[in-house]
Amino acid sequence: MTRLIRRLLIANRGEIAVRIARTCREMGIDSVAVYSDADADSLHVAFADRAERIGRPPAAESYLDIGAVLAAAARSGADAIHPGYGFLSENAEFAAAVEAAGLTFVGPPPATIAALGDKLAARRAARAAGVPIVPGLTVPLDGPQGDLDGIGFPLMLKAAAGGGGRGMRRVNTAGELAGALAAARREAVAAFGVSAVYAERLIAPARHVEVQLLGDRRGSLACLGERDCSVQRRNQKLVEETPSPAVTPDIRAALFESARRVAGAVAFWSAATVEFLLDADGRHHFLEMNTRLQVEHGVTELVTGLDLVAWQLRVAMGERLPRGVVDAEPNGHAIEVRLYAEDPWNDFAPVAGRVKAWRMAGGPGVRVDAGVSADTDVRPDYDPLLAKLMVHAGDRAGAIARLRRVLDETVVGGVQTDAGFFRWLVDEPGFAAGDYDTNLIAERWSAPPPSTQEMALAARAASYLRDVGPAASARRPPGGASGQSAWGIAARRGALR
Amino acid sequence: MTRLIRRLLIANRGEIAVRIARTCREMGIDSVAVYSDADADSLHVAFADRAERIGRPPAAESYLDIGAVLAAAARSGADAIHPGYGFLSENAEFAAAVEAAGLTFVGPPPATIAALGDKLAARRAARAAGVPIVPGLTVPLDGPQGDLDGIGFPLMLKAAAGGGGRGMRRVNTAGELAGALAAARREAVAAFGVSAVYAERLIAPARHVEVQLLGDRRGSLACLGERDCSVQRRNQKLVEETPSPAVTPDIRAALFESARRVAGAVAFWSAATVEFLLDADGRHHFLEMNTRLQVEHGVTELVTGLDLVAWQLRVAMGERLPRGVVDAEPNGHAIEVRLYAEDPWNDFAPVAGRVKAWRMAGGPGVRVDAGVSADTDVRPDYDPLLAKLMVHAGDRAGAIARLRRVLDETVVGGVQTDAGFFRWLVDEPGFAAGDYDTNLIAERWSAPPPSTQEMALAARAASYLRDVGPAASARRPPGGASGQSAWGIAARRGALR
Amino acid sequence: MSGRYRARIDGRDIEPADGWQVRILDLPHGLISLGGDAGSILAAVEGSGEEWWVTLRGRRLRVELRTWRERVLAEANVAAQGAAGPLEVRATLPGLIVAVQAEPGSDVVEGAPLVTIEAMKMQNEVRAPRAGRVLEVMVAAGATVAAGAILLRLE
Amino acid sequence: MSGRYRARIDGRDIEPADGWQVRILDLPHGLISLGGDAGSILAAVEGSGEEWWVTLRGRRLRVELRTWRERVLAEANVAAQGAAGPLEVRATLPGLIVAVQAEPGSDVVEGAPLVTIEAMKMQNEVRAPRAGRVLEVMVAAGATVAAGAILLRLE
Repeated sequence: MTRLIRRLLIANRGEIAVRIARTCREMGIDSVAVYSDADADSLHVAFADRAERIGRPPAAESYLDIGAVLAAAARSGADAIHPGYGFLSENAEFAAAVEAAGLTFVGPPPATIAALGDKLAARRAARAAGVPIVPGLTVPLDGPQGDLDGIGFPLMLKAAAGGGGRGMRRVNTAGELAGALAAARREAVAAFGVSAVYAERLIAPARHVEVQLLGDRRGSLACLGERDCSVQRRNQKLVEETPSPAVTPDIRAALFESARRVAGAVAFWSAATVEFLLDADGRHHFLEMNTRLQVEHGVTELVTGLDLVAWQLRVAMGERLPRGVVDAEPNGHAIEVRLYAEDPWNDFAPVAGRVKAWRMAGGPGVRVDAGVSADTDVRPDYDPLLAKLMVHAGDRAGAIARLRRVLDETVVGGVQTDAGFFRWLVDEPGFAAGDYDTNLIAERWSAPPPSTQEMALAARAASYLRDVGPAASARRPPGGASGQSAWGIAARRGALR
Repeated sequence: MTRLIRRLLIANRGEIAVRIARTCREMGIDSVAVYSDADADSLHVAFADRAERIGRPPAAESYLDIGAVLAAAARSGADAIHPGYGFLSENAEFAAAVEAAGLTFVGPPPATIAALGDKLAARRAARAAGVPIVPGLTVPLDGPQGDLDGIGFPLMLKAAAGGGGRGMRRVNTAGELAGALAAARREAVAAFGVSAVYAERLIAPARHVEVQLLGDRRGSLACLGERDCSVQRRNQKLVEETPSPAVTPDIRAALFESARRVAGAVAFWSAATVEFLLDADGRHHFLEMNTRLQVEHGVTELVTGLDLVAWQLRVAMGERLPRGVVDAEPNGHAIEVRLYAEDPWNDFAPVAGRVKAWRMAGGPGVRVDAGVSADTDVRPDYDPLLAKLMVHAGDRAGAIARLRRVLDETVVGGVQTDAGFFRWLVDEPGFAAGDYDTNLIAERWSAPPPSTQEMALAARAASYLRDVGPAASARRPPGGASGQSAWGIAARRGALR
Repeated sequence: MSGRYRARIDGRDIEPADGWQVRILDLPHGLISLGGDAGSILAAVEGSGEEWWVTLRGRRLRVELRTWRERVLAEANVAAQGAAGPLEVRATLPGLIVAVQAEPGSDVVEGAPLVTIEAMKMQNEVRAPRAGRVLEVMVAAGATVAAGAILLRLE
Repeated sequence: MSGRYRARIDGRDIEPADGWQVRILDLPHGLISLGGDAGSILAAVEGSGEEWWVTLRGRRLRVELRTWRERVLAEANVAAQGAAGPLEVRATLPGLIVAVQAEPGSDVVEGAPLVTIEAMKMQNEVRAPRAGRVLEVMVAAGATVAAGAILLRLE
């Protein structure tokens, strides 16, 4: 079956929409961006070949509005839709509606998305396939008085429709259960529209390790290595690396076997990720399977040399995975840090504002996938992911050294980001040794105050610019060989010496 | 023998100085930049850990001033010097002076630089080692009446101390010889201080193919693949790729064998490149051996995953090349284009001016090594190389598609660059087929006029900004959650809709 | 020149690192580099007048810069206003109020949850910066608030 | 709005592509995107008043923009000056004069080398833009010239 994709609508925004548009341009496929009123001048709109407005800033009225997205696809003449991650990417109703409209959905079949989107059904399917799951419920929890099935405390409450850390709460004692359950349900309804919550044993210490899968429509399946995503805050990933420093060849073989079994329990093609917790004894426990591209897919691309979005598109068009993809061998070590507008010194709370200075790193072994640039507004309507900084080197020590260098080169002004946390992390002895788990931030990050030297430098910088700033803006640039500033405002360095 | 390098002076400027400083930061080595008065606020100065002024803008009074560079090394406490490429990188006197000062020179031994810097001596050495050389003289040409040894016309005049295309002239007929010889001598004196010129048979059509070597102080030698550098203007490279589309496994084996023989004829360690012309029959002819890092080393780094500067430093410290380096297998295909401030529509003449907009590409398979950024002045004192854009993909077609995408993302305002030529090149059928030689630009580049659509778009853009520009600059930004523009000049997009 | 200002960060008087050289890389966006004996560092600066923000090593610091004249004026202002009044608790980011835990007249301990705001798809609890009595609650669940909006007053 | 201007590029009147939407990505540096039915394209714009430069697909185009009033003024100027005078040959980039081939009073053909300038370490020959007699040579070997400096005059 061949379904040629000539024009692809990207039902997303930010860095992932830019990233997908890049692959479209390389493959000669027209890309169509969609945007809410908040994003009319966004980078992802500028990068796509064409753009369609889909509604007002709240996601429910634009990026989550199935009708608006399908109408945009029809208006633009798109023949396929890529959902990216988040938003409608794991919405089976959306995937089915795309196919019903005669378009190609770039992802697994709708029934598979539905089966795995219900986290409880996924747990039952994994257990039936002989894959170890995190001990706990496989049906929703009725209420604080419900059957906790001998799970014990502490335990984790999770949204049955969950993902991305939303609707998740750690419960330390029976006394906390009622309040936590109410909070988890409230967040689950807000995020997914479904209040069902279940309980799992809290495995700690644990590492969060996941396996990248890529499959075609004929049943070929590639296991493209694992990723370690244990550095988390609010149960959301901040750092991902491949290979995992905790995964031995034996553990890897067991992880791949479990991942294949879960995928084998459903009709599967396209890209997906099977997530596990790895306990202190090296045993893995199935968490969930995400039937979409992950935020962190880039580190797998760096070590395999594959373009996962290109392969998603080729598989969607009916192509088979060649031997070189199925047997791809990873090279070296890759690490990603997620550059969010958030404040590590204030509990990693998201912040809004306007990005001013925006300098990303370059040179050997660096990949930057950004969704913003200088003068971009970070609005509270959406996830505040600004960019993903990725490094690739021959080994883990080289990748960490490179990441430290990349962070030294990276400057974002205007909004606080988590870059300062990463700068601390690369010098944290446990991280350097590969010895960390999902509690790294809770246990080791103390939000240290600025050093005396840092404060002295900040004072120096501000004093200097207060002195030269107004003088600089009042002068016109001397003008080069030709071409003047349009606005006479690009005051120059030379004038300031 | 171990010579620890703790602080490295980088005797260069621009992108290569930035690139070397990056590796220093990754290796925990302090970097010291040097700068002329023209470069006091340059990117390479901002990137290094410390910086030393070495003189006035003319290179002879700064970057070529051996005494000034050595004095800067002494002041800064550097224990080693990396010369980059160009400037003093192949100056044996400089290398010897560095060693005499008790510092480590990051490069081959001074005697080797001297032996191979004399292009005629190098030709004699290669011939003696059984390597085919380009037919022609092995002693300097006396004058137009000198012995041309049956070379015939057309021929090439080359500076005996040459490199980088300077002092090189094509001579089509005997009548042109006297004028060309005078011009070549004038340029040779200006560039190298030596007027000696020799003659070689013009091999055409020919491809320029070179082999990257890396050696340690114990005699281990790695051949890290070849690069095809046939896209040239003024006998200077504009585009480099690896592997070469013209090199079969048999040709590659023969090239490597010749490269090893040339290197074996001298005492050699560090990084070097052996350059050959490949004629239409697939036979190679030795041109010269460059005893330094090449501009285009990055494409080799992309396919091998090695950091050549790091290995130069390790070898300089006495480390041996491990098996993984000596036997490194290249993966995929990489292409570099050199982004120069020059005008392809005016015979690729260099231009000066101030860079305004500066947007470099990101995403998968891209590496950018830049020496400038927005608001940088491109001055006539130095080589106008702004940045190197490199792509890496699984195969050559993928690399070309990626390069096209990267060029679409790359925007440089303020000065004309050769980006428009590259944008033409990626769609040139011969280049796409790998079918090109050193005459590509002369024979196929017609400097086409702008299309009607391009002119209509330019008119639209200028009209729009003339309308909104002044209004925008008169307004203050509305101000985000915190932080205001220091100068009230960053007029915002939102205000312009 | 910078000796003209007194710099305050986190409520502390800070002596500027005057030995460090400032290079401006991109003036409109406030990108600079600082170079000194202990290395070099890229940084971002925004601000004007007395209020500046400097981002160094990934951390954004608020820097108050005051000339002698500005200090005198500021101190006169404080003197005129007398002692501080009730504490206003404000929204640190714009969002939707999804729950209000604080009740007027009740006493809260430091760190007690007062209001839950949903922003960036996350639920964020605003907690009491110090113990006190809730004097007045300005918001209700379902309302949208702007950054800096007063949520409630603590005595 | 852009209908107010007449645009000229390369001496041709150009109709602006008004159906294309302009998005400003970085105003201080003139980075924009243009989006229309045939795709989207990133571009750089600098200029003011009547003279603009737009870089599209790697090529920098000079765009003259004139309002009706500016056109009338310009035409009046040309009329007042009468026919064009001798042609001034200028340095297109700053550099060192290393050789002067042109001699005052001699006739040169189009494309004849007039002056050799060394810049960016390259020797660049300035050639005659059209045939004519050399009226005056303003430079000598060894001199340094700025971009735009008049090198000589052709009759």
